[in-house]
Amino acid sequence: MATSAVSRPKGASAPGAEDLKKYLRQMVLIRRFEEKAGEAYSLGKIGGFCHLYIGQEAVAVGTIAALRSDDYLISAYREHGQALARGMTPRSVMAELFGKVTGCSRGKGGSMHLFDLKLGFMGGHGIVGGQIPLAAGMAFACKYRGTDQVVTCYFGEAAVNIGSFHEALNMASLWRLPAIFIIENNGYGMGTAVARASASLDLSHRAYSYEMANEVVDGQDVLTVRNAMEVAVARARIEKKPTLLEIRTYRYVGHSMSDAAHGTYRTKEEVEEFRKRDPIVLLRDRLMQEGQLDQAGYDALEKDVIAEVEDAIQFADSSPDPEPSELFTDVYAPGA
Amino acid sequence: MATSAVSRPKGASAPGAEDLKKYLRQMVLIRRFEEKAGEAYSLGKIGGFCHLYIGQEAVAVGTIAALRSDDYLISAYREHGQALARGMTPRSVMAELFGKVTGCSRGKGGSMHLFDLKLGFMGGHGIVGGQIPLAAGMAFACKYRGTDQVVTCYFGEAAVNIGSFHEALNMASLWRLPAIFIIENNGYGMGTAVARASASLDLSHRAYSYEMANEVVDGQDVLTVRNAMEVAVARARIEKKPTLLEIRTYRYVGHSMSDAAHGTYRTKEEVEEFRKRDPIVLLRDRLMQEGQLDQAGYDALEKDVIAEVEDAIQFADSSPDPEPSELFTDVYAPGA
Amino acid sequence: MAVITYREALNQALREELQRDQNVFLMGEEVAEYDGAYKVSRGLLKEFGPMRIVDTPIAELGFAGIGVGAAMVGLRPVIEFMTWNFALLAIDQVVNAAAKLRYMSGGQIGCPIVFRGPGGSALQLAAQHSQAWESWYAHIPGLKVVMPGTPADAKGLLKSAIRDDDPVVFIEGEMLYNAKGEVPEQEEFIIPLGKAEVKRVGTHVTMICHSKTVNIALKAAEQLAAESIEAEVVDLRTIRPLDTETILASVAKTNRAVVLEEGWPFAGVGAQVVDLIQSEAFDLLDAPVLRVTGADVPMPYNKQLERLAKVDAAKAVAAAKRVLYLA
Amino acid sequence: MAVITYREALNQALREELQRDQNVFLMGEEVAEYDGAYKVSRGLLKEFGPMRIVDTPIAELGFAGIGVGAAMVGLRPVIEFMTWNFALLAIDQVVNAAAKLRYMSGGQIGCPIVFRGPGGSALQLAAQHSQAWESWYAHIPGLKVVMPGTPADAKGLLKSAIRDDDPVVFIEGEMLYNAKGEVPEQEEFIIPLGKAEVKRVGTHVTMICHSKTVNIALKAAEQLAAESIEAEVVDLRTIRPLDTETILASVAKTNRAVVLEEGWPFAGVGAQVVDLIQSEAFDLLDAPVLRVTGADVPMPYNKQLERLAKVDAAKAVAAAKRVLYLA
Ligand SMILES: Cc1ncc(C[n+]2csc(CCOP(=O)(O)OP(=O)(O)O)c2C)c(N)n1
Ligand SMILES: Cc1ncc(C[n+]2csc(CCOP(=O)(O)OP(=O)(O)O)c2C)c(N)n1
Ligand SMILES: [Mg+2]
Ligand SMILES: [Mg+2]
Repeated sequence: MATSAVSRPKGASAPGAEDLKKYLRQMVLIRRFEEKAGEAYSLGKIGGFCHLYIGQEAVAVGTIAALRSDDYLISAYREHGQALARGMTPRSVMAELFGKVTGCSRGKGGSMHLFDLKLGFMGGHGIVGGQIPLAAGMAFACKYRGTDQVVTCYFGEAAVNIGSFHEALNMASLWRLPAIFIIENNGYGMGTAVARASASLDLSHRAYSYEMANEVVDGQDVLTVRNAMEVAVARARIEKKPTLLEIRTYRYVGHSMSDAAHGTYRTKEEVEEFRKRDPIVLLRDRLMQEGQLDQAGYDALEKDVIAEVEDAIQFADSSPDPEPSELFTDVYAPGA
Repeated sequence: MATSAVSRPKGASAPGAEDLKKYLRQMVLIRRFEEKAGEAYSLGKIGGFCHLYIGQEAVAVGTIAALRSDDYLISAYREHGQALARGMTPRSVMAELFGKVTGCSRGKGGSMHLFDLKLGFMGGHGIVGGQIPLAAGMAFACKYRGTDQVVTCYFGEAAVNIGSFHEALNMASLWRLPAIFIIENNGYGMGTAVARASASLDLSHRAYSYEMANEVVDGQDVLTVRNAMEVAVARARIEKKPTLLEIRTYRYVGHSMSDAAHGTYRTKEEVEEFRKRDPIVLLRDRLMQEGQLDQAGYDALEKDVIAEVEDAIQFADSSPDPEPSELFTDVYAPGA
Repeated sequence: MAVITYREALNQALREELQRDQNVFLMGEEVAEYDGAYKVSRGLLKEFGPMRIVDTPIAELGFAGIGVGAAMVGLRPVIEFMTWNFALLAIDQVVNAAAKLRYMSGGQIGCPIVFRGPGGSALQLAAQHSQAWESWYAHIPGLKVVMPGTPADAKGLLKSAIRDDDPVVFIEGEMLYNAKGEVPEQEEFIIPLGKAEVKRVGTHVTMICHSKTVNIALKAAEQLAAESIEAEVVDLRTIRPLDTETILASVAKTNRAVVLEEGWPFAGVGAQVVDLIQSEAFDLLDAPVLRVTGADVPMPYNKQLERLAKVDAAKAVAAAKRVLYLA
Repeated sequence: MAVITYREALNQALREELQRDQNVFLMGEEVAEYDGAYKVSRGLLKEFGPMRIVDTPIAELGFAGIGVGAAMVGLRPVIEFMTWNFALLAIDQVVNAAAKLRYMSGGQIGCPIVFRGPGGSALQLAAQHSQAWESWYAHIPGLKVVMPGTPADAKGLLKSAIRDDDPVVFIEGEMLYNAKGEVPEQEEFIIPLGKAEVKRVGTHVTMICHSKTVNIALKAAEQLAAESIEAEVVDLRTIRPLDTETILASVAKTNRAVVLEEGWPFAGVGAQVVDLIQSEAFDLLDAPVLRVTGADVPMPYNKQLERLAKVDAAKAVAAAKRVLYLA
């Protein structure tokens, strides 16, 4: 299997300036949303585990830009970014983080378990690797029904060492399931650098064990991500073949709210170094250089985003908890 | 990682005629033993699941010929051949199949759970893939203690699709554990041909995911097997690196006693075709051609083996069952 | 009524539900070309083709998860575990995905899936292949656990399980596959989940059982009847949700109970039944409730030891006599 | 006696056993360079080096099996699960290998291994991360199950577990890591497995508890004492083997019992304790034994709902009053 070169599939239109601005806004929204979520966590408004997406915005935005509205997505516990990029409102996501009944999962799921069936956003899963077979199963359903939907599955690079990755990718390739498996390689699984967990650093090459197409993608450039994803989506939708994408990115913040951004397993300098290729700055500068955006335009965009996030916080804060009786609902189907 | 060419490690001596005759005798012993075990099963002397090794003899004999007496071995449920090749007596193995207290596991393990700690034969395991992490763990112990023992782990080709294979091989390579992982590729996992279960037919190539040395070996020629194994053993013992060997062989009989040799998932012709490269015949003919053995010598060898197997049957049949009180022993350590 | 085997009853249930609903498919090791390791799916590949009767690699965690994923988007998978022993490898997907999706998603995502296959011990399969897992699955909110003991129950309950909108753990008895019994022939023969059945009426002692222990209880009841002791045999059929009403009604009549199960004693299904009876019917009990379980050991291979380890009618009779203070 | 935290007590136990026996090593995710996800292994990498304090990839099935393999040839691994929820992926190695090797090998192969990590729920970790697994492991012959509720028990029991020649499932309380208590300072402070402890003496009702529910029971006992009800608090400490003597001796005195546990009700540890008491002490009981358990639902994320789902002193007090027919 050769790694396919990134070339735009026939019929796919190159993103225009408006698209790019949309991506920029989405990335800024995720960034500001996550910053606010971090604050709310410190204030005790959000509890449990909370894993922020700061630094990885281009992965969610770039990949989702290549999807259709009837496609399915599934992710791990670090999924706020993908949820927002998919179009879930900041209100419904923030309210979920606050545990409110207005949240996307009625306050019963929390940060790690965001769901929105209408948008095909199939969760937020907390067991490392657990969502990979689920993704293959949804892709199986697409094939079974003969639709041309595709399934996108996100997981961290540390998940490539767990059995479910192996089992699911083998079956996905064997059965030609329309799935795109995305390794979000942010360099670390908690405090463990890739090289301390994976016998081979070429994570995308694991696809060869399953004769699956694969590619390494620069995850800080949203357009590169989108391009690579378009190829993978076309392969799934038209050729009915899965792809493994290793998208290289970086998380600026700690693993979760209880983990420091640096100090234990990585240096401040390393984080600073990666921040130089910030996905938002890269796209903003590009748009500015191309004359598609000026400082005022960017400021307006940011202001708008901040207002939207602020509104989400207000909404979440003022929403009610679920009724006590909800403790016992949704264990089984209604009427069961 | 390049696949290493088969070359004899420095210091290893080429097997002489006496060695070859020993291998021949071991293979014949396994063959006759298994035939008798099959008979005893039909007579109701053996119960449960019973998986015969007929056709695969050269794998056990060739690999074990390259090992030292203080090395460890571990296998799946199709392990009679390896147990005998390792030097467990036909008496202790047959008595175990008969469920007798004189059996290697005191009649409590049966066909799938042969153990002999003194010979480093660490079982017979019934959950597909389960023994692979155990092997890595024993290799970890060898490394931990700083010995130069190595661990050999046998499993069927169908086990390469299960998570424990993936997890164990990654760690074995990452930590440079002295283990040799042996895929006994006999073409089928129960009724499933390799191509219906594995997305890639190059099973040895799965090692690349872990940057592990690997090789495909003709499993019907005991010398080829021994040569490949010697390289792998040296790599483990001296270089402290694991190897994945895919040894291609064939099982002549059904998966277990309840499965027909052919008819459902393979044809009689296919079985006949594979029988043409019988490991025993190959070695016997070679020894005869080289003038190391004549028909009379072979007949004597066979007679001797048959007597030994007959003795094992008598021994097993006349041995007592474990005492009823043994039901409750060995659940915990004595005195616990 | 036709007399068919438990295996045929399961096969009929699968065939009828596959015919009735395009969303139903069967997936597992050797279910298609091999007709099933225990031949439960005989003929189904031929009738429904390889998209609906799907052979898998040996990858329990993976294909269980694939089933759950398919169920999340509305298919109705039937996932066969060759035996429930191997499902230990897949248990994370059963417990952490299937059983929790509806709750975690605030009711959005259902999981209409059936996991099925043989459980418990057969003959001389030794420690790793002779285990009864019902108490584990019944511990988990979000799952239903069904264990038929007769061909009719096997058919009617499997049809219900496939139509159910929640994940169902359906544990068959490997030693029951050849058991014969009458099964109603009408197409819509359905037995609702969550309903126990009184398999024999009696007045002196209640014997509570499920799956393989149903026949053992009936045999014990016969032996007891020879001594003029009338045992009532309550077959739970569904372990979760437990039919507390039927159990308590029987105990209210007999004032004594014995609980049988194939599995190990500690925190088994029987412990829960005992808890139920003593907490809800304490004042009605004339004797402690006794349990008859498998021995608290890994299963030995040796035939004699295995026999000692298993529940049998003699042990059930002895327990019944003890609660009647006759021994 | 020093006052230290439960976390420090575990750390001391690990350090001392690592010092005492070269065969002991610690393996798990983030145990070395990160000092443990919950900092239980703080400083151990520095003291013992990377061969004995081993960080693993995320591969529970694999590294649990590696631990078992190392134990088969005589090492004494301590395998840390970051939480017991993730151990579901490894449960095949715990149940089908560790628990059965000695039996299947006819006594040849021992498995002196400790599997440890936090179990149960913490705060708002939602359904997949808030589960109590003790009844599952205690169901399995071949395993021992230990659940300390105080720093002293944590230290003394972990040392015993590491020295034990059989596989031990050692479940810590995530919410207990910061709990402080007196711990004897002598080097050889050891608490034998299989011994419950009366944590408070009383005469009116026995409250049986373990791990996190110990503090809840003690708090409830205090509240009851204010109403002149003297509850005896029995901390099981080891779930398997169960200290039946201590339980029965207490019930013989009080004639009434309440059993607390964090987990789900169906076939929980409490069901087994109820079974024990009613079968062995039926005639001594003045009331049914009642259970106080976690709600029978996946754990919700919302804080208020979570609070409702959990066991607390008020629920324990109410149950005690019910068995005293005071409510
Ligand atoms: C099976 C399992 N083991 C351990 C954990 C605890 N854990 C949560 S996140 C994590 C690290 C995952 O790293 P990676 O896959 O790279 O994703 P990232 O957090 O970097 O997005 C670990 C060990 C878990 N949730 N599931
Ligand atoms: C985890 C697991 N799943 C299923 C089985 C049932 N089973 C026993 S052997 C076998 C086929 C294994 O084939 P392979 O690995 O090629 O070994 P072979 O029998 O050919 O030696 C299966 C599916 C099992 N023992 N364990
Ligand atoms: Mg990562
Ligand atoms: Mg095979």
